[in-house]
Amino acid sequence: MRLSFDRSVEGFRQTFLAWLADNRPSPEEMAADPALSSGHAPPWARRWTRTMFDAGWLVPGWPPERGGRNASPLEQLVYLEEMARADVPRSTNPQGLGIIAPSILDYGSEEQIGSYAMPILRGERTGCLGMSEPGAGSDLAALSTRAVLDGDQFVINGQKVWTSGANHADFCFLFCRTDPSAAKHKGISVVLVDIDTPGVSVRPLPELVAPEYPELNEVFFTDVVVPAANLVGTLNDGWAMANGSLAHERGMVWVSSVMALDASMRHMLDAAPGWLSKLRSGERAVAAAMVADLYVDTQAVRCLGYRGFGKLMRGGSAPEQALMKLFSSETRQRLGLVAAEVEGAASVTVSPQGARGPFLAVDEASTWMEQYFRSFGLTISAGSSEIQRNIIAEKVLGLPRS
Amino acid sequence: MRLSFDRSVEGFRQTFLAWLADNRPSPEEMAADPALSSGHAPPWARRWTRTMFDAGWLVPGWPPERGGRNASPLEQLVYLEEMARADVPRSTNPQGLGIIAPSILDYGSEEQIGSYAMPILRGERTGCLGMSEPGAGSDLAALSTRAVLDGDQFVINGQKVWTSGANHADFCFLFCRTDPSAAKHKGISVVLVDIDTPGVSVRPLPELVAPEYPELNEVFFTDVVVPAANLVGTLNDGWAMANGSLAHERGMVWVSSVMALDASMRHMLDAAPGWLSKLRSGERAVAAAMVADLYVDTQAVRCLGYRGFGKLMRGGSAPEQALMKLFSSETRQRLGLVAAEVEGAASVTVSPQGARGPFLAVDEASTWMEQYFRSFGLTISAGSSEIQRNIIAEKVLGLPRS
Amino acid sequence: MDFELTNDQQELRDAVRAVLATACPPSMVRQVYESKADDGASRAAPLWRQMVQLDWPALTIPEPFGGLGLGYVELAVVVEELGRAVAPTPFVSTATQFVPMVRQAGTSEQQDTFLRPVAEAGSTGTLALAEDDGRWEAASVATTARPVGDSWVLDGKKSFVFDGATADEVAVVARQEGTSGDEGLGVFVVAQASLTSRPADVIDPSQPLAEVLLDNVAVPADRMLVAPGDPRAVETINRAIQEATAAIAIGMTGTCRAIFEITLQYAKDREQYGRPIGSFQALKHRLVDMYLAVERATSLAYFAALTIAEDDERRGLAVAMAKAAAGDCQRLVVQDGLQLHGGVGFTWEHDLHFYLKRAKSANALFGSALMQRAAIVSRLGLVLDEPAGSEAP
Amino acid sequence: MDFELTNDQQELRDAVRAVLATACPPSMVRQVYESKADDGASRAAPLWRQMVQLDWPALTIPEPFGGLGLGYVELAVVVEELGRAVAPTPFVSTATQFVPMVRQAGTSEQQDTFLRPVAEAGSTGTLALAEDDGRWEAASVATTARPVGDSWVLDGKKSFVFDGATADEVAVVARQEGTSGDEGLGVFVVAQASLTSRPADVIDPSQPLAEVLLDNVAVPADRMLVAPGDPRAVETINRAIQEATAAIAIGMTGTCRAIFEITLQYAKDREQYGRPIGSFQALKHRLVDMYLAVERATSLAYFAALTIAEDDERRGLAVAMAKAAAGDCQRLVVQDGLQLHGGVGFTWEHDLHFYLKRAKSANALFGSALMQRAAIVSRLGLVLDEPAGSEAP
Repeated sequence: MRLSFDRSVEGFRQTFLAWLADNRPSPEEMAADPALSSGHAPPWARRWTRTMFDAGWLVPGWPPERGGRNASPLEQLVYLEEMARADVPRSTNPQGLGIIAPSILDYGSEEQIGSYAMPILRGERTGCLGMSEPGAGSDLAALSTRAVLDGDQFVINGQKVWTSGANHADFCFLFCRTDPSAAKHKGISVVLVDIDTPGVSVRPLPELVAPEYPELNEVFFTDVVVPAANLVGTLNDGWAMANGSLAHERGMVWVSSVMALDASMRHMLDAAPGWLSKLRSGERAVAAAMVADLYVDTQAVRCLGYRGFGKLMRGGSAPEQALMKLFSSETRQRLGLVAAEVEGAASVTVSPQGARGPFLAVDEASTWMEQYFRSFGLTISAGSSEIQRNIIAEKVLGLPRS
Repeated sequence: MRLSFDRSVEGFRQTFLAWLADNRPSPEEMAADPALSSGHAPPWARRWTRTMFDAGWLVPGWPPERGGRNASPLEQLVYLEEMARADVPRSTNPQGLGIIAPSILDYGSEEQIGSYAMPILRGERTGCLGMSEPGAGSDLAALSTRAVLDGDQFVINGQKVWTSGANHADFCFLFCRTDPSAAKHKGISVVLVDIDTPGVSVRPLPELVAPEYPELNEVFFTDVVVPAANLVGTLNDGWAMANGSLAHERGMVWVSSVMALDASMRHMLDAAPGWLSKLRSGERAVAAAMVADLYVDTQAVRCLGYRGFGKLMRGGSAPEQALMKLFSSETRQRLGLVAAEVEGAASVTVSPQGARGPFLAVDEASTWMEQYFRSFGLTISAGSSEIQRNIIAEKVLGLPRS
Repeated sequence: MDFELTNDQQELRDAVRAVLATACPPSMVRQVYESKADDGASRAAPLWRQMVQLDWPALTIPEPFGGLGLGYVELAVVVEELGRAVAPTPFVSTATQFVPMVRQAGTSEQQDTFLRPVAEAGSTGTLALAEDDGRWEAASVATTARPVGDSWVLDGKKSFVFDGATADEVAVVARQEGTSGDEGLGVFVVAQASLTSRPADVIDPSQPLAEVLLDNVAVPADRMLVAPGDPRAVETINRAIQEATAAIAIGMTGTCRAIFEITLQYAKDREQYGRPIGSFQALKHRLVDMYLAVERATSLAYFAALTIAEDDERRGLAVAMAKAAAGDCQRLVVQDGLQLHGGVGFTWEHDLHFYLKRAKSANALFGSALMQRAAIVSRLGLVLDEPAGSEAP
Repeated sequence: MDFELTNDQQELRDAVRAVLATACPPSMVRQVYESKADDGASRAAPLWRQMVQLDWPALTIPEPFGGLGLGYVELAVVVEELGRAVAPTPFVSTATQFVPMVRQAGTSEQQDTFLRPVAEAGSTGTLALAEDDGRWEAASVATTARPVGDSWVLDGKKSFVFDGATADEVAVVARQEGTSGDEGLGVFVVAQASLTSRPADVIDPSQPLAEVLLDNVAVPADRMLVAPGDPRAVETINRAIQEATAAIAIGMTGTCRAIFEITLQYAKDREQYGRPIGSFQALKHRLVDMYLAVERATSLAYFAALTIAEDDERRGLAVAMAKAAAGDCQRLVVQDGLQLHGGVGFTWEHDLHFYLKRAKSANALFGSALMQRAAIVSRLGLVLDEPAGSEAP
C-alpha cells in the first residue's frame, strides 16, 4: 500500500499539466457557448477534442495510432484527475468518446471506424446510444425495435426512450432485434443510424428541472432504411457488445464520478460558511455535521475507487467497482439534498432561465435543489440503484436469486 | 377531534387514582422481590393482582362477574395510562392476563375457566404461551409438536422455543398439531399442560445481556400425558384461536407499548442533561437533536395510537394499529441506541450483576446499551419487523404478494 | 379525547376533496407551472373564486365579522386537502397567515375592516415576516417602524412572502428603531398599492413567493395591529406564527400523502420482468416506510392542530414537532417516490414533480426540519448554553 | 499510489488469520466471557504468548530496540484480523497505544528500556489518557504532575484504560498543576506495581478496561517521556492518540466485517417459508447496504493507516474520518446483523453477541462517531464560533 505516486508518474503529471495550461480552452470561451446536451459539441469543444487527439492526450491509454500514448493505468488515473481538477471536459459527447468509439474500434469494420469512430475522436461527429425502450425499462433483453435485413439494407421500426443527447447527436449506436425467433438476448444486433436518415424522429423529454435544456429523448424509427454495412460486428451478437459497451462505460465512469463528486463537495464547502452563518449555534452544529458526513462519504468513495483500481491493476476482480456506481450516485444525490437543506429558505429559488455552466448548459449553473432533482438521473439510469443492489447481492455476495 | 377528556372520564380517572394511592404496592416492596421472568409472580404481585381483581380494577373493561366494571374504552385507556404512569404492573405475567385468561374465557370449558383462567386473574397461577418452534420460526402453521388423542388423554411430543416465562410459569397454553394429515393450518389445537407434568422439561435460554435472568426458554415434551379435557375449544380449531390470541395481545399491547416508550423517554430526558454536559458545544447540539428526534417519535407513536383508537371506537378498521407494533418497537430500539451513543464512554459499563428493577429483575435496572440489545426482543418476536412490513404492504396497502 | 374527525369534519373533507378533484386537477396545476408568473395567478383565480363562494376563506373568521367561526381543526382539514392537490391558491397566505394575525392582534374594528372583505368578497392577505436570512421569527426582524405624527413609517425588505406580489393586504412585522430581539416589535397592515413587490423565481410556481420592499411606507394608525413596544407583542406574533407554521406542516402532509398514493398506485400498475414492481419485497418495505412516515407526520400535524384549537400549553412544541415531522416525511417520500417512479417521474411531462417541489419548498419555508428540531431541543430544556433572547416562536 | 496490500502484507494477513483461526476461535472468546475477570486474563494468556513468539508485538518497534521496524499498514493488517476474531489480547493496548507513545516521545534510552521488553519478552503496556468524562484528548486531562526533587509526583484518576489492570507499564498523560488546555502537558511511564487499578465491569469482557488511580505516585525522571511544559508535548501526544484511535477504527472494521460475514452466511443457510432467507429481496438489499458500510469503513481505515505510515498532513482528518466511518458502520451492521439473525442471535449461547459488543464498545471508546464528526467539522473549518483551545487530536 502506498499513498504517494512514484516519480515517473509525477513526471507524467507535470508534462500533462504544462501541455494543458498551454492548450486548454478558457473558462470564458466554454461558458460563452456551452454544450446543450451530451450529443452537442459547440465549436470550441470540437476544436479542443481535436487538439487533444492530435497531441495524444484524448485517450492517453491507447496506442499512438489511435490517438494515445500508451499511458499506464496509474498515468491514466492522474490524467483523468487533473482534467477534472482543471474543470475541462475531454469531450462534450462522453458516451461517444467513452462507449461508442471504443465499441466500434473493437467490433466495427474499417469503414465504420473511418466514418464513425475516428470522427468522434477528432471532434467531428457526436453519437448517442439507443438502448432503453418503453416497456423494457432497464431490461435490454426485452427490447423490441426491429431491424429487418432486406437484401443489402436494414429496415428499422420501433422506439427508443431516455436516449441521451439524441436531440443533437449526428448518429445513433442502435441496439435492435434482428432475430425475433431467437431467445430474448440472442437476437440482438447493433446498427449505426445517422439521425438525419428519413424516418428517424427525435422528441426531447424535458426533465423535471431546467426543462429548457432537454437531455433525454424519445427516438422513433419508422421504416428507416440503412445499409447492411452499418451492422456493427456480427449479426445477432449485440448482447455481447452491450456488455462490452457497459464495461467500457464502467471502466471510464468511476474516476469521473469520483471527480464530479469531489467538485460538488468543493463547491459545497465553499458555500457552507455562508449558509452556516445564517443559522443559530444549535442548528449550525447539526448542519455542519451533515456537511461533514458528506465529506466523509466523498473521501470514502474516492478511497473505494482507489482500492478497486489497485485490485484491477493486479488483474484481480474488483467487487468494489460494482459498488462504485451505487455509492457514488447515492452520495451525489445526498450531497444535493443536504446542501439544499442547509441552504435553507434560499434553496427554493430557481436558477435564472437560461443560466449556463462553464461547459454544460446545466449542472454547474443549477441550484442545489435542482442538482438534487437532477441527481436522480444518476440513480435511475444505466441500472437503477435497486438493480445495482440486486446485482451486488447475487454476483458479489452470492445470495440466491429470489 | 378533541384533545381533552370529558368530565365523566376525568371523574373515572380520579376515582381510580384515589383507589390506587390507597392500595398500590410500594416501590420498595416491589424492588425487594422483583419478578424474575414473565412467568414469575412474587408474593407481593400475587397479592396485588388479587387486590385489583377483587376491587374490579384488574380488567375494568370486563363485566363485574369477571372482575371488571364495564368501563368504556376511553376509561380503559385512562386506566392503562395511569397504571403505567404510576409505575405499577397489573400483573407480572402479562401473557397470562392479556392472552391466556381471555382466550380460555372465550373458548374454554367451565372447568378450564375455574382451574386456569380465574386463578390467573386472582394472581394464583401463571401461564406461558407455547407457540414458536425450532425450524418453524414465526410460521405457526408449520409447527410440528404432536398431541395424539389416545382414549381420554393426549400424548404430547415435541419442542417449543422462545417460550417466555416457561421457567417460572405454572402451566402452558400449548399449540400443537392434532391432525398431521390436514392442511398445515387446519390440524392445530390448543391443550393446557401443567409445567410439572412428567415429561415436560424446560431449558432456559439466557439472552445476550443479563444472562443471569433468563426470560426465554426451550420447552421439551416427551410422552407427556394430559387429560383430553385439557383441550381448549374444538379439536383442530387452534388456528382461529391463535388469531384470537394475537388479537387479544394487539388490543392490549398498543397502550402498554406507548406507555413503556413514554417511560423510557422520561428516563432519557432525565439523564440527558448529564450526558450533554460532558460534550463540547458542537457535539452537544447534534446529540440533543438526536434526543429531540426520539421525543418526536415518541409523541408520534402516542398520537398514532390515539388515532387508531379513535377509529376503533367508531367500529372502523384501523390500519394504524398494524403500524403500531412496527413503529413503537423500532422507536424503542432507536431510543436505546441513541441513549447509549449520547451517554458516550460510560455506556460500555454493564449494570452490576444482580441489579434489579422495581418490578422486573431486568429492564429498568439495565444500562442503555443493555436496553438496546434487549429491545431486539420487541422487533424479532410476535412477528418480526420484516413480517410486519410484509403484512402492512399486503393487507393495508394492497400490494400484490411476491 | 378523540383523535378522529367528527362526522361534520369528515363531511367537510369529502366536500373539499370533491371540489378540488374537478376544480384543481393536475392539468390545472400544470397550466400554472407553464405560465408566466402574472399569468399563473390569473389561471389560479377561478379556483379562488370558487373557494370564496364555498366560504372556505371565511372558515376561521369569527361570525361577527362575516365568518363561520369554526376552529383550527376544520382549517386543517381544508389545508391538508389543498396540499394533497398542490392547489395554486392564496388560501394558505390569506386564511392561515393573514387572518390569524389579524384575529390575534386586531381590535374589533380592525377585524371587521380586514377580515370581513376576506370572508365576504374573497379579498386576500398575507404575512410579511421573514427577511433575507429566511427566519420566520419575530426576533430576527430588522424592518423598522418609525412614528411620524399619528402614523408610522416602515422601512425594510421582506423575503419569501407567500403571494406577496398579489395579496390585497400585507401584515408586516416591524420593530422600533434601535430595538432588537423580542423588544419593540409591532404589526401593521399595508395595502398592496402602498408597497413594492417583486415576484421571486421559485421552484414551486404553484405557491408564488415575493420580496416586499417597504421604502418609507407611511401607515395610518388604524392599520397598526400591534403597537411597537406592546409587552404582549411577541406572544401575539408567536401565536400567529404558530398557526401559520402548523398550516404549512399540515399542507405538507397532504402533499406527502399524495406522493405516497401516486407512488403506491404506480407500484401496482407498472410491470417489470413480467410482474408489478410493487410485488418486489424491497419496494414493498420502502412503501411501508413511506406510509409510516406519512402517518407519523399526519398524527403530529393533527396533534398540533388540536393544541391550537384548544389553546393547549403544548402548542409551541406541538407545532415544531409537526413541522419537523413533515420535513422528515417529505425527505423520505420525495426521495423514494421519485426513485421508485424511475425515468417517468424524472420528466417534466409527468405530474409527479409538482408534488415533489411543493413538498421540498414547504420544508424550507417557515423553518425547516433542521430548525424545528433545534427549537424542540430548546423547548425540551436540552440547551445548556443557548444565548438569551432566542426563544423559538 | 496503491491502495491494495503488497504481497508481503497479504502474506502477513493470511498468516495472522491462520493463527487466529486455531488459537482464537469463538469458543476461546466464550471462555473469557464466561470467566471471572482475573481468570479471563489468564485464559487469554496463551494467545498472547503465541503472538509474542510470532513477533507481532515487535512489528512497529524500531529495529535498534529489538523490533521489526515495520510500518503502520502492517500493524493495521494485524489489528484488523484481531478485530475480526474479537481476540482477547493486550495487543491493542500494547502495540497501538503504549508503543506509539514511547516511540513518539521517548529518548533512545527510554525506547530501549520500555520497547525492548515488549519486542523480546512480551511485556505489556497501555495508555492512560481519558478520565471520568470519557474524552481521549490531551486538553481534557486533569491528572496532575508535580516536580519533587528529581522526580515527579502524579495525582489523579484515569478511566477506560485498556488492560489497565494487567499492563506491565502504563503511559500516563498528566499536566502541571495550575495549567489547562494544551499547556503544561507531560507523559510518564508508571509501572503497574506503583499504581492502583480497578477493573471495570464492561459489556465486552474480551477487551478489559480499568480505572487507574494515581494517588501521590512518585515517578523518577527517567520515566518521564515528555516533560510538562515541553512546547512539542501536544503535538507528540496527539500523534500517539491518532495512532491509537486509528487502530480502534481498524479493529472495528474487522469486527464489523465478521458480523457482516456471519450474517451473510446465516442468510444463505437459514430457510424460512421453504427458501433461504437470503433470497428475500428486502434482506438482500440490507445485506448490500451492510457490505457497503463495511467497505466504506475499511477504505477509510486504510486511508488513515496510510496517512500515518507516510506521515501525510491529512492524518488527523483521516483518523477522525476512519473512526467516524467505523462508528457509522457498527451502527448499521450491529442493528441489521442482530435483527436478521432473529431469535438465535438474541441468545447468550450464540457467538454473535461477542462481535456486537466489541463493535458497540469500540465505538464509545477513543471518541465516538458523534465526537469524531464534530472533530471533522472543526478540521474542515466549518466551526464559526468554537471556543479556543479545543482543537481535536
